[in-house]
Amino acid sequence: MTVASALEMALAAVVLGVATWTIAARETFAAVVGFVTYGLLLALIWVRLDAVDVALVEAAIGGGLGGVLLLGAAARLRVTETPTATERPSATVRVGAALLSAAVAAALATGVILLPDPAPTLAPAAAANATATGLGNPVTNVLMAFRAMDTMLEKVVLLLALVGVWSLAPDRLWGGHPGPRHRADPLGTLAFLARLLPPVGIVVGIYVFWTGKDHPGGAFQGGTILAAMWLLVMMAGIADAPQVSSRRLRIVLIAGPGIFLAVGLAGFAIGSAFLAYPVAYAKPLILGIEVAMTLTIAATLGLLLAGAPERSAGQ
Amino acid sequence: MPYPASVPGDVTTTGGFLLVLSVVIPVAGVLLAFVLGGRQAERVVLATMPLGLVIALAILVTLRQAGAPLIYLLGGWAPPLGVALRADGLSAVMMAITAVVIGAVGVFARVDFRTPRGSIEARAPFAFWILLLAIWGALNMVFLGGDLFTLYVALELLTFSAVPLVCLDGRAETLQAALRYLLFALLGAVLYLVGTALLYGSYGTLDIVLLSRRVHAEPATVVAAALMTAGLLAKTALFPLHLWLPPAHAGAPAAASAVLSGLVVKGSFFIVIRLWFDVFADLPSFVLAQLLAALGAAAILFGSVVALRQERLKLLVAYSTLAQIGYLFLMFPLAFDAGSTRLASGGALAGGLLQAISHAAAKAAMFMSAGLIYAALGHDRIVGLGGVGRALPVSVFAFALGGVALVGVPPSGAYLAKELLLQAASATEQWWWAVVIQAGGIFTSSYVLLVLAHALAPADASITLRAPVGRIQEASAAALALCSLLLGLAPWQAYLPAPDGIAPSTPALEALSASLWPLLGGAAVAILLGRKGDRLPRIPLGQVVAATVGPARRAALALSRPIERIDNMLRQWPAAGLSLLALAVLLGAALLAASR
Amino acid sequence: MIEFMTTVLGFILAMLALGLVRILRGPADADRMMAAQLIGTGGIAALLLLGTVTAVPATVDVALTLALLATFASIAFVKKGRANAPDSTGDA
Amino acid sequence: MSNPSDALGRLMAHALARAVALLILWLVLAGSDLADLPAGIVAVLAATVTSLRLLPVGPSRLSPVLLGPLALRFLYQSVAAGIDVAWRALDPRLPLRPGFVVYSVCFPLGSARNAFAALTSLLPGTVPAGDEGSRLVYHCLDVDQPVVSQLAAEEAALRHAIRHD
Amino acid sequence: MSVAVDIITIVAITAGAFFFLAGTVGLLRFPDTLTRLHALTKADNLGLGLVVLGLVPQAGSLRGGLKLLCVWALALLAGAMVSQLIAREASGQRGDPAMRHDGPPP
Amino acid sequence: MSAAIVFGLCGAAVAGLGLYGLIADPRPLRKIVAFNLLGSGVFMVFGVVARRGAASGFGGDPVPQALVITGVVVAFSATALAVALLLRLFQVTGSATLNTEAPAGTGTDPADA
Repeated sequence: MTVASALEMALAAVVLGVATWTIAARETFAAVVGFVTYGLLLALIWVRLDAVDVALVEAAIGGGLGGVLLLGAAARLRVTETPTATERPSATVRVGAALLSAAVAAALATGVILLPDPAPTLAPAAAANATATGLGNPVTNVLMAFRAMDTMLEKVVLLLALVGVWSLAPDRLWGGHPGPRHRADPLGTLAFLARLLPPVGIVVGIYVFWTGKDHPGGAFQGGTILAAMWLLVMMAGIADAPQVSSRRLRIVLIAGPGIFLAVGLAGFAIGSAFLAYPVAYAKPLILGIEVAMTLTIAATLGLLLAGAPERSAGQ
Repeated sequence: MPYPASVPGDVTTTGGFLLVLSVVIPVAGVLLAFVLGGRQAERVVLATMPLGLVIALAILVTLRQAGAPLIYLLGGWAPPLGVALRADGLSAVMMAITAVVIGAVGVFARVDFRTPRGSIEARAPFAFWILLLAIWGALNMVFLGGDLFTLYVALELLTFSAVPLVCLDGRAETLQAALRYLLFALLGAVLYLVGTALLYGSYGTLDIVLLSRRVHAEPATVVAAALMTAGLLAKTALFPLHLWLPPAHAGAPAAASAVLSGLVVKGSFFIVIRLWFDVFADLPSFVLAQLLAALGAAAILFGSVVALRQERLKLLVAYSTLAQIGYLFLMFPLAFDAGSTRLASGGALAGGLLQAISHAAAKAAMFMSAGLIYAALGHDRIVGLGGVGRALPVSVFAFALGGVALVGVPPSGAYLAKELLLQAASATEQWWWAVVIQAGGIFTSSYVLLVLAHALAPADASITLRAPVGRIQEASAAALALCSLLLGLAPWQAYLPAPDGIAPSTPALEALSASLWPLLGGAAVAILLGRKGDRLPRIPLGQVVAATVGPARRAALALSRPIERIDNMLRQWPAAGLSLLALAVLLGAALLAASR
Repeated sequence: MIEFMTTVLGFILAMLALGLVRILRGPADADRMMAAQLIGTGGIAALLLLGTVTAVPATVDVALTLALLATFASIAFVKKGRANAPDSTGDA
Repeated sequence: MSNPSDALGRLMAHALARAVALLILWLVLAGSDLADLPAGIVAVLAATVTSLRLLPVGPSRLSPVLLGPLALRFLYQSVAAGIDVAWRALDPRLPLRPGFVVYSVCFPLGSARNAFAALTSLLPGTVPAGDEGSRLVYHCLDVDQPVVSQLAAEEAALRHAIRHD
Repeated sequence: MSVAVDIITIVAITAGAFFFLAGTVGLLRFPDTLTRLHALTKADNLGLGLVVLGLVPQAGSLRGGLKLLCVWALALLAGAMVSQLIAREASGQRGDPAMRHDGPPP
Repeated sequence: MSAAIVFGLCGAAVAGLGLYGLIADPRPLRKIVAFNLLGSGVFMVFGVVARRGAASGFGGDPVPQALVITGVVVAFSATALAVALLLRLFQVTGSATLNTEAPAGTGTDPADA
């Protein structure tokens, strides 16, 4: 056994341990903390699997925004812990669930182990067609060119999730501000951090987006960082979440899929196909779409975490 | 096989652009409606509807002229690297019925989801119109997507647009129903996703046509098939994975219920068809087909009996959906071709799909009428429906028409579907499924008749309507019901595979009289099992019948009680979760055993 | 050098695993948060080492993202930790 | 302060200083390839504008000349702090005398004070754990250490580096 | 030259690992929340700093080295802020501090 | 054992844990967390598939990697929607249960709660 494979096993063991704790912990809050650390460690696995783009996503979502979302919910729902925990299913059910889950996991593991060797891959095809876009990052090529439809629909999924979250508002507060008004000492520590960090975060976020054309990174990763910065400013009470009725906000929220769609349709009209880019303009077009998508992702993620409208204007 | 074995190269065909438009136009509408908001959102959606209908029709026409599937390569990238959209006859007819139902629901919903005067924008209309359009776009993508991962994204799009519709009125029960729906649907989606991972790892593509050529029975493929199927069944709410369906479909606003029950569950059902008639066609599917149909039969039994025992009309209609979903799965064993040991596209498939289409229109009409009755009375207790027939004749008529179409009275689509399924049953010598098919018809007529008996009975006192009923709403419900009733007359041969032709074999009059038997049987079942008010509805000879059927009814009720109890148990979360996993394991074991 | 770094990486991983004990034991939520913070810092170090070992320079960007965002869970913790108090808007 | 053009000049100077710092950050991250520069300029502009909105130009600023020694000083302190806590943690006797110390700061509430708190959180054995009016409450690992005089020395060093215009 | 650089790397990274050890041991051994906080912030940041210091010569370019230092600086800033936030949270939960030593006014 | 197998087994095990939690824990928030675990286990399997497909100078097949990124975005949206639903349910009823037998809560007028 080499040092490297020992390391992999250790990493897998630690990750599995945290995952077990996340399921087994008695208190939800403790479980969620476990999940946050799980997200941090998962980034390591993705690097080890040579998928740095995914590692960036995992670091930004699993370790960052996902933690904020779940920790916040755990804190708010703490009073429901004891009553709901009493609905724990009987031992028979739990044993049955454990056995069946184990069976499914075992089947999955068998399937993975018995995957054919050499593995089929589209890496050569992706490499051969990379010239069509002029981008050096194969993952970006897949997301923005070869499977552009998935990426566009995924942005619509984000938008619909936001519509779903907003639709949970009470009727009379429609059009108001999402989430509670955060108040914090404007001269306190959190506010200080929220004044210092965002400029740095903006540079890093734009860098992560920009470098995604040739190196690991991209619109989603960069947008998540920007969203986190916005959220920090909101949580520190320095800026309020915008009203959901704001037209400007809504334009930002659809800019990504909108421009994607427009470019796609332009390819329809003048180019060869829907979502096809003329080779000469492929790179600037893709980057243009990604700029809009970064903004849209940042705004959407920030608002998804802020929640449903809870205050009417000015409250 | 719906797709021909040899795709003429991987090239965009003439008219392929229509496929893009049918997805892009609803999506663009969603974006535009989101930005404009308020009344403009409604206008955008309503303007999109005729456009979508025209495109759906254009696809039907082009497909017929071309005589081969329409293909569009997105971005010009051919699979496996790229993603293709493909429309065969199945996709085209599903898209057409979707356009029709969405259009009718849109007209219907204008009254309920109008932005109130004096406000620029209101919550429920804003969400409803956007989500309605999103459901449409997602469904079109499901019908056209040629790539399993694109289908995953489309399915999630469908779930995300359907869930908020459930709790649009914000009541606690509907919020709970929405959360249950969302979580169970997500569980199903993840199981589907893991299957795609294994398939990609095995074959290096997720394109349906390419996979259908490459797939063979290997352990990883079997695991993938079992997990994907189980996951999709959870999203389709096939018994016993139906815990989320009754509260979600009964609790949603009428217009939303119509879409959810009529269309949304068909999305995942359609992918099950794609999987087993194309992707996994080479896997040994005999046991699987029998198992799916057995679950379908159980769904018919449970759904119908529990429907009969409901106090509220919308819940009855929701449970009827459960039974009808079961009916859809009866086609699988009938499509099994013993010679090639695979599911063959033929009369059974055509029948199953036709049933899905008829149910889409009929069930949407029934939910719309139920919603109108609820709105007018302020309640929808079945025993309190007396006099509604007089007060709301068109609504009750629409309900009756939808019900009759569902039972399978000629010339309804359901009648044709039943004919095709029965033909397939006799051709494959599986008489037991013919029995189940007939029983399904009887059960369907039982709950339809139960409702009609109550609704047509005279009122105890003169009923006062809380609100006047919109003429246009009644008209759109009736139009949909009529559409379902006349579906049997449509030229299906061009789109659905049926070796012996699709026209019914028996003369019309004979068929009509034959279809009376289920109605009579249904009446008997309804009398035996239906919920009664303080007094019996005055059916002809009421007292005499009551005296004679008393003991029989007591016996039937004694039989129905365990069914209700089991249903209640299965609708608890852990039981449903266990059923899902057990089903996955069972499917996997059956496939593995057969492929040895 | 690669072996050495891999060994150190394993050692840091072991430290992180030990830190998990604090998540298990608590007792206060703050203790658990701190353990998560420890795993954040240790995870950054591990990532940097891993990036050097596997010669994937872009790993530094992952570490950068973690360093920027790993604090967010703790911020959410101090923000929402008081959400149950009558003044649910909290103050930190 | 009274002269508007003076104020504008100060604003510009601050903005420029911040922009330069952020540009250096960009160059470190993305490299100096000319093709990347447009994106860098956009990033730096956006970040500078945000920075000016979040942290308006105040009456004081850090002197770049004195910042170096300050940084070195705190670097040294944080190494000392790490060694201190490592020693305590690994000593079998666990030599701790934890407790709170209240320290009166002369920095007003705001950035300077926050910077002071942040820097002192890296000192050996102290973590700011609360405010009491003009005083900071520190939690200490060992209250027998000369915590207060140490804090006073740090405060003097920081005040030296912050120049009030 | 390269040997000297490698020695620097080995020494610095080993020292960094040592401080991670110390931080973890402190987190486990120290008696209460606030003392554990010290172990966490001080030892870990130093550990990370030393690991970064060890990796800088291996980075291959000035920019790579500076980028590593950026990571450390960010972690340091975040650690300093978060330790204060958690300390305030923890001491707030415990009510009045039990033991106080007032310093003289400056 | 290669990295692919180690992490493949790890992913399968994590998915199993997620399945168990999703079924057996009565608390909705825990179900949401378990769903996330389940999802990340599945993504890990995707990652293994990608890693096995390393070719043409790429450390992994970029197509499954891109699919994972899309999947993570979808899973995160789902989590956000589920959490929002759950919080709203709690706001309206004062409890957070999926158990239909439980009392439906205080039942304040939801549209104005």
